Amino acid sequence: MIQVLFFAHTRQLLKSDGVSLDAEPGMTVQTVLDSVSERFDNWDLVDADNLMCARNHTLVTRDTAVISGDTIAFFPPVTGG
Amino acid sequence: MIQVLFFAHTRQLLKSDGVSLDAEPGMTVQTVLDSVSERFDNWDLVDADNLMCARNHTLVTRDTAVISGDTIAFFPPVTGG
Amino acid sequence: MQDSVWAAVQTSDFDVGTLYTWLRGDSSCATDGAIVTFTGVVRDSNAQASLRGIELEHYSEMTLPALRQLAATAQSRFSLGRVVVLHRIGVLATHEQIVFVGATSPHRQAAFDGAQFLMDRLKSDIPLWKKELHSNGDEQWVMAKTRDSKAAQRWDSESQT
Amino acid sequence: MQDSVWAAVQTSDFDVGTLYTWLRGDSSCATDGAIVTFTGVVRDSNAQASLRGIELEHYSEMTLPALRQLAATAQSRFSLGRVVVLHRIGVLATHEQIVFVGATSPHRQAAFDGAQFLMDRLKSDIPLWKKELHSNGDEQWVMAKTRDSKAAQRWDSESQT
Repeated sequence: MIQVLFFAHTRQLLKSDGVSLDAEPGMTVQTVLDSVSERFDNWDLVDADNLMCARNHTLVTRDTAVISGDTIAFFPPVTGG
Repeated sequence: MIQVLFFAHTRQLLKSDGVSLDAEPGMTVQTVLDSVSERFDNWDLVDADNLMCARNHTLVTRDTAVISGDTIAFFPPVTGG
Repeated sequence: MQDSVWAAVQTSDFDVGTLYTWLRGDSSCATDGAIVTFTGVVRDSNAQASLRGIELEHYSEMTLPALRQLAATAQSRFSLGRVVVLHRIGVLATHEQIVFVGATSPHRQAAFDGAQFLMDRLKSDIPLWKKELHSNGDEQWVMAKTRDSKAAQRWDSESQT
Repeated sequence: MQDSVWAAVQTSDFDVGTLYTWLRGDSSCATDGAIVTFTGVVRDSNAQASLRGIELEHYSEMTLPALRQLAATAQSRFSLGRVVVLHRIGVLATHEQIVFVGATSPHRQAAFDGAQFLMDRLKSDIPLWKKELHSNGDEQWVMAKTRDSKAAQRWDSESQT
Protein backbone atom coordinates (compact mmCIF):
# COMPACT_ATOMS: atom_id res chain seq x y z
CA MET A 1 0.00 0.00 0.00
CA ILE A 2 1.07 3.52 -0.73
CA GLN A 3 -0.40 6.41 1.19
CA VAL A 4 -0.83 9.55 -0.93
CA LEU A 5 -1.40 12.92 0.75
CA PHE A 6 -2.44 16.34 -0.57
CA PHE A 7 -1.91 19.72 1.05
CA ALA A 8 -3.03 23.31 0.80
CA HIS A 9 -4.48 24.47 -2.51
CA THR A 10 -4.12 21.00 -4.01
CA ARG A 11 -6.06 19.41 -1.13
CA GLN A 12 -8.71 22.09 -1.48
CA LEU A 13 -9.11 21.72 -5.25
CA LEU A 14 -9.36 17.92 -5.02
CA LYS A 15 -11.56 18.09 -1.92
CA SER A 16 -9.42 15.28 -0.53
CA ASP A 17 -6.73 14.85 2.11
CA GLY A 18 -5.36 11.84 0.27
CA VAL A 19 -5.90 8.37 -1.15
CA SER A 20 -4.39 4.89 -0.89
CA LEU A 21 -2.90 3.01 -3.84
CA ASP A 22 -1.74 -0.56 -4.25
CA ALA A 23 1.99 -0.78 -4.71
CA GLU A 24 3.22 -2.08 -8.08
CA PRO A 25 6.70 -3.06 -9.17
CA GLY A 26 8.77 -0.26 -10.72
CA MET A 27 6.63 2.55 -9.37
CA THR A 28 8.04 6.07 -9.27
CA VAL A 29 6.67 9.33 -7.97
CA GLN A 30 5.58 10.10 -11.54
CA THR A 31 3.63 6.86 -11.96
CA VAL A 32 1.98 7.46 -8.58
CA LEU A 33 0.98 10.91 -9.78
CA ASP A 34 -0.38 9.53 -13.07
CA SER A 35 -2.38 6.95 -11.22
CA VAL A 36 -3.75 9.51 -8.75
CA SER A 37 -4.75 11.88 -11.56
CA GLU A 38 -7.17 9.29 -12.95
CA ARG A 39 -9.05 9.12 -9.68
CA PHE A 40 -10.19 12.75 -9.64
CA ASP A 41 -12.68 14.37 -12.01
CA ASN A 42 -11.41 17.79 -11.09
CA TRP A 43 -7.72 16.90 -11.57
CA ASP A 44 -7.39 19.38 -14.44
CA LEU A 45 -7.78 22.23 -11.91
CA VAL A 46 -4.47 21.20 -10.37
CA ASP A 47 -1.28 22.76 -11.70
CA ALA A 48 0.29 19.31 -11.90
CA ASP A 49 3.49 20.46 -13.63
CA ASN A 50 4.45 22.54 -10.63
CA LEU A 51 3.47 20.16 -7.85
CA MET A 52 6.19 19.44 -5.34
CA CYS A 53 6.58 15.96 -3.94
CA ALA A 54 7.84 14.43 -0.68
CA ARG A 55 8.54 10.73 -0.16
CA ASN A 56 8.46 9.78 3.51
CA HIS A 57 8.82 13.42 4.58
CA THR A 58 11.73 14.28 2.31
CA LEU A 59 11.50 16.35 -0.89
CA VAL A 60 12.18 14.20 -3.96
CA THR A 61 12.09 14.41 -7.73
CA ARG A 62 9.58 12.54 -9.87
CA ASP A 63 11.94 9.81 -11.00
CA THR A 64 12.35 8.65 -7.39
CA ALA A 65 11.38 5.00 -6.84
CA VAL A 66 8.35 4.29 -4.66
CA ILE A 67 7.81 1.04 -2.74
CA SER A 68 5.08 -0.44 -0.61
CA GLY A 69 4.72 1.35 2.73
CA ASP A 70 5.83 4.73 1.38
CA THR A 71 3.98 7.94 2.08
CA ILE A 72 3.94 10.22 -0.96
CA ALA A 73 2.77 13.81 -0.55
CA PHE A 74 1.87 16.18 -3.39
CA PHE A 75 1.54 19.88 -2.79
CA PRO A 76 1.88 23.27 -4.48
CA PRO A 77 5.12 25.25 -4.24
CA VAL A 78 5.59 26.19 -0.60
CA THR A 79 4.94 29.73 0.61
CA GLY A 80 6.08 29.94 4.22
CA GLY A 81 8.35 32.60 5.66
CA MET B 1 43.24 79.64 13.19
CA ILE B 2 42.85 75.99 12.34
CA GLN B 3 42.30 73.44 15.06
CA VAL B 4 43.96 70.09 14.32
CA LEU B 5 42.93 66.99 16.28
CA PHE B 6 44.41 63.49 16.56
CA PHE B 7 42.68 60.31 17.64
CA ALA B 8 43.41 56.76 18.70
CA HIS B 9 46.78 55.28 17.69
CA THR B 10 47.80 58.53 16.00
CA ARG B 11 47.12 60.55 19.16
CA GLN B 12 49.04 57.99 21.20
CA LEU B 13 52.09 57.92 18.90
CA LEU B 14 52.29 61.72 18.79
CA LYS B 15 51.53 62.05 22.51
CA SER B 16 49.22 64.91 21.54
CA ASP B 17 45.48 65.52 21.31
CA GLY B 18 46.05 68.21 18.72
CA VAL B 19 47.63 71.50 17.74
CA SER B 20 46.61 74.89 16.37
CA LEU B 21 47.85 76.32 13.08
CA ASP B 22 47.57 79.74 11.53
CA ALA B 23 45.37 79.71 8.46
CA GLU B 24 47.07 80.50 5.18
CA PRO B 25 45.54 81.21 1.76
CA GLY B 26 45.09 78.14 -0.43
CA MET B 27 45.41 75.64 2.36
CA THR B 28 44.20 72.08 1.81
CA VAL B 29 44.00 69.08 4.09
CA GLN B 30 47.29 67.92 2.57
CA THR B 31 49.11 71.18 3.31
CA VAL B 32 47.74 71.09 6.87
CA LEU B 33 49.08 67.56 7.19
CA ASP B 34 52.50 68.59 5.82
CA SER B 35 52.64 71.47 8.22
CA VAL B 36 51.65 69.31 11.18
CA SER B 37 54.22 66.67 10.29
CA GLU B 38 57.05 69.18 10.83
CA ARG B 39 55.96 69.83 14.38
CA PHE B 40 56.52 66.29 15.65
CA ASP B 41 59.86 64.55 16.07
CA ASN B 42 58.11 61.19 16.15
CA TRP B 43 56.01 61.84 13.04
CA ASP B 44 57.75 59.03 11.17
CA LEU B 45 56.03 56.56 13.51
CA VAL B 46 52.68 57.58 12.00
CA ASP B 47 51.39 55.71 8.96
CA ALA B 48 50.66 59.03 7.28
CA ASP B 49 49.67 57.53 3.92
CA ASN B 50 46.72 55.79 5.49
CA LEU B 51 45.49 58.53 7.79
CA MET B 52 41.83 59.41 7.41
CA CYS B 53 40.74 63.01 7.66
CA ALA B 54 37.61 64.86 8.74
CA ARG B 55 36.93 68.55 8.16
CA ASN B 56 34.36 69.96 10.56
CA HIS B 57 33.14 66.43 11.44
CA THR B 58 32.77 65.16 7.90
CA LEU B 59 35.15 62.74 6.16
CA VAL B 60 37.04 64.47 3.35
CA THR B 61 39.86 63.81 0.89
CA ARG B 62 43.23 65.51 1.08
CA ASP B 63 42.60 67.99 -1.72
CA THR B 64 39.76 69.56 0.26
CA ALA B 65 40.21 73.28 0.89
CA VAL B 66 40.73 74.42 4.48
CA ILE B 67 39.87 77.87 5.78
CA SER B 68 40.24 79.74 9.04
CA GLY B 69 37.94 78.41 11.75
CA ASP B 70 38.00 74.83 10.45
CA THR B 71 38.59 71.82 12.65
CA ILE B 72 40.68 69.18 10.90
CA ALA B 73 40.98 65.74 12.46
CA PHE B 74 43.54 63.09 11.48
CA PHE B 75 43.10 59.51 12.55
CA PRO B 76 43.94 55.94 11.58
CA PRO B 77 41.44 53.84 9.60
CA VAL B 78 38.42 53.33 11.82
CA THR B 79 37.79 50.00 13.54
CA GLY B 80 34.37 50.15 15.14
CA GLY B 81 31.62 47.61 14.79
CA MET C 1 26.23 20.41 18.47
CA GLN C 2 23.05 19.01 19.95
CA ASP C 3 21.85 22.10 21.76
CA SER C 4 23.19 24.56 19.20
CA VAL C 5 19.98 24.39 17.13
CA TRP C 6 16.56 25.66 18.17
CA ALA C 7 13.98 24.49 15.64
CA ALA C 8 10.26 24.79 16.29
CA VAL C 9 6.84 24.87 14.64
CA GLN C 10 4.20 26.32 16.90
CA THR C 11 0.86 28.07 17.03
CA SER C 12 1.92 30.31 19.92
CA ASP C 13 3.75 33.61 19.58
CA PHE C 14 7.49 33.92 20.28
CA ASP C 15 9.60 36.48 22.10
CA VAL C 16 12.52 37.83 20.09
CA GLY C 17 14.33 38.96 23.24
CA THR C 18 14.31 35.39 24.57
CA LEU C 19 15.48 33.92 21.27
CA TYR C 20 18.24 36.51 21.02
CA THR C 21 19.39 35.76 24.57
CA TRP C 22 19.64 32.07 23.67
CA LEU C 23 21.61 32.90 20.51
CA ARG C 24 24.00 35.09 22.43
CA GLY C 25 24.65 32.38 25.00
CA ASP C 26 26.47 33.25 28.18
CA SER C 27 30.07 33.96 29.03
CA SER C 28 30.70 30.31 29.82
CA CYS C 29 30.56 29.55 26.08
CA ALA C 30 33.02 30.48 23.37
CA THR C 31 31.75 33.83 22.08
CA ASP C 32 30.57 34.31 18.52
CA GLY C 33 31.12 37.98 17.71
CA ALA C 34 28.24 38.27 15.22
CA ILE C 35 24.52 37.60 15.72
CA VAL C 36 22.03 38.14 12.88
CA THR C 37 18.27 37.73 13.21
CA PHE C 38 15.38 37.93 10.79
CA THR C 39 11.75 38.24 11.84
CA GLY C 40 8.80 38.10 9.47
CA VAL C 41 5.58 39.91 10.38
CA VAL C 42 2.10 39.63 8.82
CA ARG C 43 1.59 42.58 6.51
CA ASP C 44 -1.62 44.58 6.47
CA SER C 45 -2.05 44.57 2.70
CA ASN C 46 -0.84 42.97 -0.51
CA ALA C 47 -0.71 44.62 -3.94
CA GLN C 48 -4.46 44.21 -4.42
CA ALA C 49 -6.23 44.12 -1.10
CA SER C 50 -6.36 45.04 2.54
CA LEU C 51 -5.75 42.01 4.79
CA ARG C 52 -7.03 40.96 8.18
CA GLY C 53 -4.44 38.22 8.49
CA ILE C 54 -3.13 34.94 7.13
CA GLU C 55 -3.67 31.26 7.78
CA LEU C 56 -0.70 28.91 7.66
CA GLU C 57 -1.10 25.24 6.83
CA HIS C 58 1.77 22.78 7.09
CA TYR C 59 2.65 19.11 6.68
CA SER C 60 2.95 18.32 10.32
CA GLU C 61 5.04 15.13 10.16
CA MET C 62 7.54 16.76 7.82
CA THR C 63 7.91 20.38 8.93
CA LEU C 64 9.99 20.02 12.07
CA PRO C 65 12.41 17.41 10.68
CA ALA C 66 12.82 19.60 7.58
CA LEU C 67 13.54 22.68 9.71
CA ARG C 68 16.12 20.72 11.72
CA GLN C 69 17.77 19.50 8.56
CA LEU C 70 17.85 23.03 7.18
CA ALA C 71 19.43 24.36 10.38
CA ALA C 72 22.09 21.64 10.30
CA THR C 73 22.86 22.34 6.63
CA ALA C 74 23.25 26.07 7.33
CA GLN C 75 25.38 25.42 10.39
CA SER C 76 27.85 23.27 8.53
CA ARG C 77 27.90 25.30 5.30
CA PHE C 78 28.53 28.68 7.01
CA SER C 79 30.34 27.45 10.15
CA LEU C 80 27.63 28.92 12.32
CA GLY C 81 27.61 28.63 16.09
CA ARG C 82 23.97 28.67 17.09
CA VAL C 83 20.97 28.60 14.80
CA VAL C 84 17.28 29.28 15.39
CA VAL C 85 14.54 28.48 12.87
CA LEU C 86 11.05 28.92 14.22
CA HIS C 87 7.79 29.13 12.29
CA ARG C 88 4.25 29.69 13.44
CA ILE C 89 1.19 27.98 11.96
CA GLY C 90 -2.54 28.59 12.17
CA VAL C 91 -4.39 31.89 11.89
CA LEU C 92 -2.26 35.00 12.43
CA ALA C 93 -3.64 38.52 12.46
CA THR C 94 -2.06 41.49 10.75
CA HIS C 95 1.14 42.62 12.48
CA GLU C 96 1.65 39.29 14.28
CA GLN C 97 5.03 37.59 14.11
CA ILE C 98 5.26 34.65 11.67
CA VAL C 99 8.84 33.44 11.48
CA PHE C 100 12.20 33.93 13.15
CA VAL C 101 15.65 32.84 12.04
CA GLY C 102 18.87 33.61 13.85
CA ALA C 103 22.52 32.73 13.25
CA THR C 104 25.73 33.36 15.14
CA SER C 105 29.26 33.23 13.80
CA PRO C 106 32.72 34.59 14.57
CA HIS C 107 32.39 36.77 11.44
CA ARG C 108 29.50 38.96 10.41
CA GLN C 109 29.42 37.96 6.75
CA ALA C 110 28.90 34.30 7.66
CA ALA C 111 26.14 35.24 10.11
CA PHE C 112 24.39 37.37 7.47
CA ASP C 113 24.82 34.71 4.78
CA GLY C 114 23.62 31.99 7.15
CA ALA C 115 20.47 33.89 8.08
CA GLN C 116 19.67 34.69 4.44
CA PHE C 117 20.29 31.09 3.41
CA LEU C 118 17.93 29.90 6.15
CA MET C 119 15.16 32.25 4.98
CA ASP C 120 15.67 31.56 1.27
CA ARG C 121 15.62 27.78 1.73
CA LEU C 122 12.77 27.97 4.22
CA LYS C 123 10.74 29.68 1.52
CA SER C 124 11.60 27.04 -1.08
CA ASP C 125 11.85 23.77 0.87
CA ILE C 126 9.72 23.75 4.02
CA PRO C 127 6.12 22.45 3.66
CA LEU C 128 4.24 25.57 4.77
CA TRP C 129 1.48 27.31 2.82
CA LYS C 130 0.03 30.73 3.38
CA LYS C 131 -3.55 31.70 2.72
CA GLU C 132 -4.35 35.41 2.81
CA LEU C 133 -7.48 36.43 4.69
CA HIS C 134 -8.82 39.59 3.08
CA SER C 135 -10.60 42.29 5.02
CA ASN C 136 -13.69 41.78 2.83
CA GLY C 137 -13.94 38.12 3.85
CA ASP C 138 -12.30 36.59 0.76
CA GLU C 139 -9.54 34.04 1.17
CA GLN C 140 -6.75 33.34 -1.27
CA TRP C 141 -3.84 30.93 -1.33
CA VAL C 142 -0.56 32.79 -1.80
CA MET C 143 1.24 31.79 -4.99
CA ALA C 144 4.97 31.10 -4.83
CA LYS C 145 7.03 34.00 -6.16
CA THR C 146 9.66 33.70 -8.86
CA ARG C 147 11.72 36.08 -6.74
CA ASP C 148 11.74 33.54 -3.93
CA SER C 149 12.74 30.60 -6.08
CA LYS C 150 15.56 32.69 -7.57
CA ALA C 151 16.68 33.68 -4.08
CA ALA C 152 16.86 29.99 -3.13
CA GLN C 153 18.65 29.02 -6.33
CA ARG C 154 21.49 31.47 -5.83
CA TRP C 155 22.79 29.20 -3.06
CA ASP C 156 22.91 26.30 -5.53
CA SER C 157 25.08 28.15 -8.02
CA GLU C 158 27.35 29.58 -5.33
CA SER C 159 28.04 26.11 -4.01
CA GLN C 160 29.40 25.13 -7.42
CA THR C 161 31.99 27.91 -7.58
CA MET D 1 10.74 60.32 8.96
CA GLN D 2 11.89 61.99 12.17
CA ASP D 3 11.17 59.13 14.55
CA SER D 4 12.01 56.38 12.09
CA VAL D 5 15.71 56.47 13.02
CA TRP D 6 17.23 55.53 16.36
CA ALA D 7 20.90 56.50 16.40
CA ALA D 8 22.94 56.48 19.59
CA VAL D 9 26.48 56.39 20.98
CA GLN D 10 26.55 55.34 24.59
CA THR D 11 28.65 53.78 27.33
CA SER D 12 25.69 51.87 28.78
CA ASP D 13 24.51 48.46 27.60
CA PHE D 14 21.45 48.05 25.37
CA ASP D 15 18.55 45.60 25.36
CA VAL D 16 17.95 43.87 22.02
CA GLY D 17 14.35 43.05 22.95
CA THR D 18 13.60 46.75 23.46
CA LEU D 19 15.28 47.76 20.20
CA TYR D 20 13.44 45.01 18.32
CA THR D 21 10.10 46.12 19.79
CA TRP D 22 10.79 49.65 18.57
CA LEU D 23 11.71 48.37 15.09
CA ARG D 24 8.53 46.30 14.89
CA GLY D 25 6.40 49.28 15.85
CA ASP D 26 2.79 48.70 16.75
CA SER D 27 -0.33 47.93 14.78
CA SER D 28 -1.11 51.63 14.41
CA CYS D 29 1.75 51.92 11.90
CA ALA D 30 2.00 50.52 8.40
CA THR D 31 3.62 47.12 8.86
CA ASP D 32 6.99 46.26 7.37
CA GLY D 33 7.01 42.50 6.88
CA ALA D 34 10.77 42.06 7.33
CA ILE D 35 12.97 42.98 10.29
CA VAL D 36 16.72 42.24 10.28
CA THR D 37 19.05 42.86 13.20
CA PHE D 38 22.79 42.53 13.71
CA THR D 39 24.47 42.54 17.10
CA GLY D 40 28.22 42.56 17.65
CA VAL D 41 29.66 41.04 20.81
CA VAL D 42 33.19 41.30 22.29
CA ARG D 43 35.07 38.12 21.45
CA ASP D 44 37.17 36.30 24.02
CA SER D 45 40.24 35.87 21.81
CA ASN D 46 41.84 37.01 18.58
CA ALA D 47 44.17 34.97 16.36
CA GLN D 48 47.10 35.53 18.71
CA ALA D 49 45.87 36.09 22.24
CA SER D 50 43.26 35.63 24.90
CA LEU D 51 41.37 38.87 25.58
CA ARG D 52 39.81 40.36 28.67
CA GLY D 53 37.94 42.99 26.65
CA ILE D 54 38.24 46.00 24.41
CA GLU D 55 38.34 49.75 24.79
CA LEU D 56 36.52 51.91 22.26
CA GLU D 57 37.60 55.48 21.58
CA HIS D 58 35.57 57.81 19.37
CA TYR D 59 35.50 61.37 18.03
CA SER D 60 32.66 62.57 20.17
CA GLU D 61 31.54 65.61 18.15
CA MET D 62 31.44 63.57 14.95
CA THR D 63 30.18 60.11 15.86
CA LEU D 64 26.48 60.72 16.40
CA PRO D 65 25.99 63.03 13.39
CA ALA D 66 27.86 60.48 11.25
CA LEU D 67 25.63 57.63 12.52
CA ARG D 68 22.51 59.67 11.78
CA GLN D 69 23.76 60.43 8.29
CA LEU D 70 24.53 56.76 7.71
CA ALA D 71 21.04 55.74 8.87
CA ALA D 72 19.42 58.30 6.55
CA THR D 73 21.54 57.12 3.62
CA ALA D 74 20.57 53.48 4.21
CA GLN D 75 16.92 54.39 4.65
CA SER D 76 16.71 56.18 1.35
CA ARG D 77 18.92 53.76 -0.61
CA PHE D 78 17.07 50.58 0.46
CA SER D 79 13.60 52.09 1.10
CA LEU D 80 13.78 51.03 4.71
CA GLY D 81 11.06 51.78 7.23
CA ARG D 82 12.80 52.03 10.57
CA VAL D 83 16.53 51.99 11.22
CA VAL D 84 18.59 51.57 14.38
CA VAL D 85 22.35 52.21 14.60
CA LEU D 86 23.70 52.11 18.11
CA HIS D 87 27.33 51.83 19.21
CA ARG D 88 28.88 51.58 22.63
CA ILE D 89 32.13 53.27 23.67
CA GLY D 90 34.50 52.89 26.61
CA VAL D 91 35.78 49.67 28.17
CA LEU D 92 33.78 46.55 27.34
CA ALA D 93 34.50 43.12 28.79
CA THR D 94 34.52 39.88 26.85
CA HIS D 95 31.00 38.82 25.82
CA GLU D 96 29.52 42.32 26.24
CA GLN D 97 27.43 43.79 23.44
CA ILE D 98 29.21 46.41 21.28
CA VAL D 99 26.97 47.41 18.41
CA PHE D 100 23.44 46.94 17.14
CA VAL D 101 21.96 47.72 13.74
CA GLY D 102 18.40 47.01 12.68
CA ALA D 103 16.40 47.63 9.51
CA THR D 104 12.79 47.05 8.51
CA SER D 105 11.38 46.84 5.01
CA PRO D 106 8.39 45.39 3.16
CA HIS D 107 10.80 42.88 1.57
CA ARG D 108 13.38 40.71 3.25
CA GLN D 109 16.18 41.30 0.73
CA ALA D 110 16.05 45.06 1.28
CA ALA D 111 16.09 44.57 5.06
CA PHE D 112 19.10 42.22 4.82
CA ASP D 113 20.91 44.53 2.38
CA GLY D 114 20.13 47.57 4.52
CA ALA D 115 21.50 45.96 7.67
CA GLN D 116 24.65 44.77 5.91
CA PHE D 117 25.19 48.19 4.34
CA LEU D 118 24.86 49.82 7.77
CA MET D 119 27.47 47.48 9.27
CA ASP D 120 29.88 47.70 6.34
CA ARG D 121 29.78 51.49 6.25
CA LEU D 122 29.88 51.76 10.03
CA LYS D 123 33.16 49.84 9.89
CA SER D 124 34.60 52.12 7.21
CA ASP D 125 33.19 55.59 7.94
CA ILE D 126 32.34 56.08 11.62
CA PRO D 127 35.13 57.50 13.85
CA LEU D 128 35.45 54.66 16.33
CA TRP D 129 38.65 52.84 17.26
CA LYS D 130 39.06 49.58 19.09
CA LYS D 131 41.93 48.70 21.38
CA GLU D 132 42.21 45.08 22.46
CA LEU D 133 42.92 44.47 26.12
CA HIS D 134 44.84 41.21 26.39
CA SER D 135 44.48 38.86 29.33
CA ASN D 136 48.21 39.25 30.05
CA GLY D 137 47.84 43.04 30.48
CA ASP D 138 49.05 44.08 27.03
CA GLU D 139 47.01 46.52 24.98
CA GLN D 140 46.93 46.77 21.22
CA TRP D 141 45.10 49.01 18.76
CA VAL D 142 43.13 46.95 16.27
CA MET D 143 44.29 47.46 12.69
CA ALA D 144 41.66 47.99 9.99
CA LYS D 145 41.08 44.85 7.94
CA THR D 146 41.28 44.70 4.16
CA ARG D 147 38.21 42.47 4.36
CA ASP D 148 36.27 45.33 5.94
CA SER D 149 37.32 47.94 3.42
CA LYS D 150 36.38 45.56 0.60
CA ALA D 151 33.01 44.93 2.24
CA ALA D 152 32.37 48.68 2.32
CA GLN D 153 33.54 49.18 -1.26
CA ARG D 154 31.12 46.65 -2.70
CA TRP D 155 28.34 49.17 -2.05
CA ASP D 156 30.22 51.78 -4.12
CA SER D 157 30.46 49.56 -7.17
CA GLU D 158 26.86 48.36 -6.86
CA SER D 159 25.64 51.93 -6.81
CA GLN D 160 27.17 52.49 -10.25
CA THR D 161 25.27 49.62 -11.88
